[in-house]
Amino acid sequence: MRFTFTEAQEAFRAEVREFLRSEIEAGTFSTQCGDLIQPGSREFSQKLAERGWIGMTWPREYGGQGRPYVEKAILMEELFRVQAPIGYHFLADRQVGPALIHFGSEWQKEHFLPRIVRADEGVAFCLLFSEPNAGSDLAGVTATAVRDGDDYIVNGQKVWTSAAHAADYGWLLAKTDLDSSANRYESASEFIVDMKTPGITVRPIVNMAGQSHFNEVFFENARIPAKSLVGEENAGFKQIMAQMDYERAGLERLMQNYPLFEQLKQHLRDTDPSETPEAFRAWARDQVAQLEIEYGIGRLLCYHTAWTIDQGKAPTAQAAMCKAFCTQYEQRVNDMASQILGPVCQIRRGVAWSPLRGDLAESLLWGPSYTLQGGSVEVLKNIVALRGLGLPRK
Amino acid sequence: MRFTFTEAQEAFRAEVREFLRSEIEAGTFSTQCGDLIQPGSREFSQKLAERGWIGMTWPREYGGQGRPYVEKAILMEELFRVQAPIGYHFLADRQVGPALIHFGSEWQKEHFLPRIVRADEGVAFCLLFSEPNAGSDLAGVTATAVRDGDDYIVNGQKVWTSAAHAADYGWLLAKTDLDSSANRYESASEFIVDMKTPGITVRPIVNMAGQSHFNEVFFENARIPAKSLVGEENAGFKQIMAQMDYERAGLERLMQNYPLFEQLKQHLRDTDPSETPEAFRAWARDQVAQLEIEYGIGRLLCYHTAWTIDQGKAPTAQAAMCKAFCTQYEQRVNDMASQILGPVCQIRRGVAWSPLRGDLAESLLWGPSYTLQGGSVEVLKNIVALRGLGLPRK
Amino acid sequence: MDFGMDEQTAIVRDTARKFFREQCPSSRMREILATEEGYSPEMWRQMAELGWLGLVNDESYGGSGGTLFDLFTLVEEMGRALLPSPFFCSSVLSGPLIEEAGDQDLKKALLPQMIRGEKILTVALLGGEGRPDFDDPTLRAHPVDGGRYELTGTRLLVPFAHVAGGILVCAKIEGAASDGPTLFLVDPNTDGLECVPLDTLTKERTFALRFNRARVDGDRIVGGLGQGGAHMGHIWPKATVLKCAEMLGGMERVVEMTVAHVKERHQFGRPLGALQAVHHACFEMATCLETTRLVTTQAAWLLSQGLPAAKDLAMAKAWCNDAYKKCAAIGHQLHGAIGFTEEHDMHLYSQHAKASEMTFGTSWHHRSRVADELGI
Amino acid sequence: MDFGMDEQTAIVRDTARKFFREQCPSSRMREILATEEGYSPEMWRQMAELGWLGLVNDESYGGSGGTLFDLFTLVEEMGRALLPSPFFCSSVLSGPLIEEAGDQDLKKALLPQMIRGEKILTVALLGGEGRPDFDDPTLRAHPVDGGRYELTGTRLLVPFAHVAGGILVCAKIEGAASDGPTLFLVDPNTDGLECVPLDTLTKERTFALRFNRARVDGDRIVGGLGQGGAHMGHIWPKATVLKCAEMLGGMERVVEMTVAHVKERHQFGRPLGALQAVHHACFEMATCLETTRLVTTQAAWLLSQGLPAAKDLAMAKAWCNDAYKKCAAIGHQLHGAIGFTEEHDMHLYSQHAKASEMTFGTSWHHRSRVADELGI
Repeated sequence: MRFTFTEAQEAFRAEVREFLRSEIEAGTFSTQCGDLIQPGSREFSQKLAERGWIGMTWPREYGGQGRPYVEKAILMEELFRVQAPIGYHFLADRQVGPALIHFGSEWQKEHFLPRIVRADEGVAFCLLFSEPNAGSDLAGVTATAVRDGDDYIVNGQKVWTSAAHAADYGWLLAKTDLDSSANRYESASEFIVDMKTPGITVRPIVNMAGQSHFNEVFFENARIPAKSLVGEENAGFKQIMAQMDYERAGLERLMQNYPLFEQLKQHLRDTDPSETPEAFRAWARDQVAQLEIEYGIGRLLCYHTAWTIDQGKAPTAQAAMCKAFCTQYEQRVNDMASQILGPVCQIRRGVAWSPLRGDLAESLLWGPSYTLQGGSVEVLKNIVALRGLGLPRK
Repeated sequence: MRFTFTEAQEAFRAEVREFLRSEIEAGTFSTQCGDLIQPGSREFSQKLAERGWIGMTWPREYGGQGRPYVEKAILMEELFRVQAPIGYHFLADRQVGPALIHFGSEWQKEHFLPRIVRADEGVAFCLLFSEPNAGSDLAGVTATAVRDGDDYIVNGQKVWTSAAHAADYGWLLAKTDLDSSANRYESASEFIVDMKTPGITVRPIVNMAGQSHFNEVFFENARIPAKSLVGEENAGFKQIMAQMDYERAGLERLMQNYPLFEQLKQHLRDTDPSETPEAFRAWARDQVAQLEIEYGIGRLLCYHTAWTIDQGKAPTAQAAMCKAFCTQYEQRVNDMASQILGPVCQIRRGVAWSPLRGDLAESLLWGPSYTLQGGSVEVLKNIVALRGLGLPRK
Repeated sequence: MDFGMDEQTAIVRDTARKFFREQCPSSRMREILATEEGYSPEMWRQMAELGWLGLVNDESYGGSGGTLFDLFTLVEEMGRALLPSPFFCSSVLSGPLIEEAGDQDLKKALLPQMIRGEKILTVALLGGEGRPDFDDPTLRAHPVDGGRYELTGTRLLVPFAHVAGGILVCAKIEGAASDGPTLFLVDPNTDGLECVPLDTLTKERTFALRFNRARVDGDRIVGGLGQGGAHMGHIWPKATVLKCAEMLGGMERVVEMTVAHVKERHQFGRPLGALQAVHHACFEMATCLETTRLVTTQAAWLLSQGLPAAKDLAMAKAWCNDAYKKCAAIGHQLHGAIGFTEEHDMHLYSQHAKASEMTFGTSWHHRSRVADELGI
Repeated sequence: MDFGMDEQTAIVRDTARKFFREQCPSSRMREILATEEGYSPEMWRQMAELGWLGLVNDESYGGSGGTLFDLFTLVEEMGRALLPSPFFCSSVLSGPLIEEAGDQDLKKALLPQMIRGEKILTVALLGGEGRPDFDDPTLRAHPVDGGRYELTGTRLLVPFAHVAGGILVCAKIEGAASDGPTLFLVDPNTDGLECVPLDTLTKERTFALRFNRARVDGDRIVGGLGQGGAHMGHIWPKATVLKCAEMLGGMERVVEMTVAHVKERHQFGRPLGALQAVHHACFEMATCLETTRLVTTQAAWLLSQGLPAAKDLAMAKAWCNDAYKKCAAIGHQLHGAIGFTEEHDMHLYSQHAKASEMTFGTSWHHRSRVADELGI
């Protein structure tokens, strides 16, 4: 047992931190609260690639480093701490690569993994899971992929697709067994789709923060080669479920607001005691201390999940619990910051009066999405109850 | 619209308050946090009866006063404020009388109501609803009452029966349609049972507060006359559900802890500021203010429900919401009091060091039951969702 | 105790609800929000004709002589529709403030114009730190020749300053005998006054005002010298409860929308609203709404009757802040990603909840008032 | 980072769990609680034989030389079993306190006896207001002839004083050169010392001590004059984390019991545990348990390694307080009325949760420490 990092781990953290410090000094990126899944910068991703920081946990045979998840967590913690612009490779690194390693064909592995690891041009991914009528219920997808000779013909609509407009490939879940009596958990498959395929249309959705972070993607007789199928036909749902356990507990669930929380603490340190009623100050202190406790615990949950994966165990309930816990903490941060900062919390970036660099207003606009992305809190709770505690389903 | 009491209502409140003041001065009872459903004192109940304060809302033909529920709420608020010992007539006044007025036979009304209103000897009631395997699920009762000539023969077991050992009569729910295919909501009936009937055994259950507030009641071929049936055979479940709406929102759901909360506020007023860190004081102030807000809102919910009944409307969802809200508030009171008072909160009555007259420790011992009695919070939430908001059941 | 709505109030409510349903459905509200003005002059005229702009002003100025409770009901409907308009700053704050503090000449000159919808007024309440700044204001008035003053300082989050015909603001007169702040009516086009538009959570038009020796005539003082704080103090509780009304209306709509959504939306093969977790979440919303309705109505009624209401008002705003926010959070959770899109109204309400929470006192502030009232 | 349990710790845990399962099932625990002594002398002897009473004491005094982390694991199992015993006051508090503060003679005289189970020791921490009272204690020591002292004052909630062979207590010596409090070892049978039994939420034997010029010999001073507060301060963090261990054990049992209950109990025609509301309540419990395990283990490990742990410890106790209480509340809610009966164990745990929350700092206290560490 050991609740501190090893010397090697500390050295690695220092290396990452030093790299980021020099990038920030060079003005490569701003440390404002950002959006990790936005297109990002391929040049920045390449710098990480050069250091072996993409696909870090993947097997060496596919260009990975075969390093433990705990070390990847250290890397990610440092990246999120300064809100580094990792959008170009983020989804491929977190989701696509591990899924291919588990379920992909040799061709797929060889074709995609080394390019992702190098942050080559043309390997930005988006996820084509959600549909207008199937949000949390992935087994209810209605988009179809019908085998036709050496191809599949794809039809249907996907929504809430992050950064689809900038993506080269989409990771698609579509129904392949159209027999209406088919088991709904055994009738869909996973595909990698070239987003330039004719018949695919991407339309941005403007969100409440006024940004087109999400997209709708329409498929009209889009023809994709059969080798796009990932894993087994009709096993898509099971493959995704198995894979999600490994993606859920990333530190991004805890740290989307990180600079905001740091600034909030600094704000309290900087506040002139004579200008704030002591009772208010006492209250704010108490609330922020509670957030600090929750943050610390969320961090333990993240590292614990990473460590569990390193032990070769599936972290199903753990990862679900971790994400539910962390995202709820994140929503509390901006709420509490607004209660402490007062009316100015509403002022967005761009003027001198926006507090905490305007990060607060952005976070308030984004807040509601934290507990929805990647499995709603309700779904996560069910996973813990059913799979973690073994409660009966009926 | 009017959010203050009328002069007549204020005068009535003053009359009740004056009566209670003189009783307390005379040493009739202590104002310590008590247990409203414990046997109580018939002499005290008689004093209320003399003033027309039992069966206040009942029709005059049965000895009632035909007064509005809002006035009854005023009476009850004053009684609970000083924790008056009303256990002798409380259940009969709250539950038995109204049910008889709605569903009872003429004989039952004439036989019971005037005696309850007078607080005669021999009309203490207990409720025989819950069973070992049917807590919240009243439609699942298994005790049986089988017609045999002019009698019913009762068999089975009841639990969580308050004050059964001191009760003259029991209000029983038992299955009368034993056909296993019968609709579970249409197979039980309500009865009034003389607790001295041969075949009835009462056994006390000691609770976590170390008191035998609850009992188990066993029926072994207890023979009761057919005229004991209340309302229609097999309509017991529906009758109880209809009736409960009128009982749920009593101020006892808000005020079981009332003297505790008053003492807590007084404790803060009395605390020497120089002896408590200002930050702690600020925190305690903030917490107690929140409780005060919740108390005030709970009170509005209670009076609003009473007023709704006076308008001739069934307060189904309102009453369920009221009880759920109030009982949750009550649990927070003792928790917060303990956090403010610190370790001494554990010390029970009888020594100089027990804080707030020892009411705090008693409340901590009783606390878990608040949200269970008379419909668990979960059941109440379902009622609001299904019957108040019209959400689908399936 | 009588929780029933009076007939007169019911008429106000029904008229207003019908008006906003027809004139300001969500699509129209979004159009208005996207205009340069940020309100609909056409609708503003209609509201003037309905007598709403001077609902509580005296009839001698063209007002409707309505009660505070009538206004509460009207504003509740505006909240429900999320009406983009200067109603709050002009008719809720400025009109009553001028009627209370102004001299006869000023009232005669200004109120009829305001009430007929010809002149919009606004109030600049918050200082450069974003806190209410009228008791001992950071805004300074330096007396200069000719009985004039030069104002210097900052005001934040001033609504509709770009279309206002006058801005009410408290400033401290340097070297004045009286210590208290004085209320000025400032012309937005005064030299030395800069209006900086602010981009905020809601898209309501709001501005930062930079006063840099902005010149005001002495006859633009409203009420007595040093009386500004007292006048503001009189208006404040009423404005607070009317903000609660707006929030209550918003909550109503959030609950309606969300309950309708979970009844309709199917997932995992059955309506979302059949899940017990959804039942319980909807219970929370319904409880928030019902309790907020009771506690805010109580405060409004007491104030409307001129009865003491300090504690009840503090209870109302504290509770309202938390309850609206909670409803909005549950509403988002139950709507899923769809509620997070621009096209959906859900997020407009959740941002309204946050912005309103910040206005006229956060929950901590009001709990602190409750504690004061308890003497703890 | 390595969250795996060391082999040695696993042995402690397995041995202890087996021992308490066999020797202290719930029925036995209740019997012990009902005895006059409030603990089982027989079991106490067995625990001594297992080397537990001096688990972290030095081997030279007969101790086992174990680590703080071993003790953490053992105490966790005691919490799980709700073992009624003077282990906490004697082996967790007094033993280490004497080993830290006492001189060689005292240690040689006392520790082996304590470790062999022949002498129980206790510590009187709380003053007459029920607050920790050792920095500037209200208990006064008046020097009298013969190098003796007379103690006057009150101590509350002192566990197992009725069977203790010695009571450790801080008092302020009147007129002493040093300002700090001094640690005394008081004989419970001293004249002028009255032990009043207290009836509390848990049925653990606990007492109020009234010192009325209770006489103590000068050689019963433990450690230096004026050093009592410092010694206590050294023991305090360790005792706090061990209280967390006890709470963690209790939570484990609550979650186990409750999850088993909802799987088994049928209502409305299906297992209670199939209701979504029950799923979500169980999720909350599981999260409380898992997070508490992580955060308390972290604090214990850091302290065990002698690493800085002030913030981590404060986090652990604050979180532990709230999480255990929440688990107990959910446990009660899911057990229904049955959990409220004397026969059922549920309420023993919920009262343990409340009593432990009060011991070694409430959540507010520890959040305040976290804030200190943050410099806010």
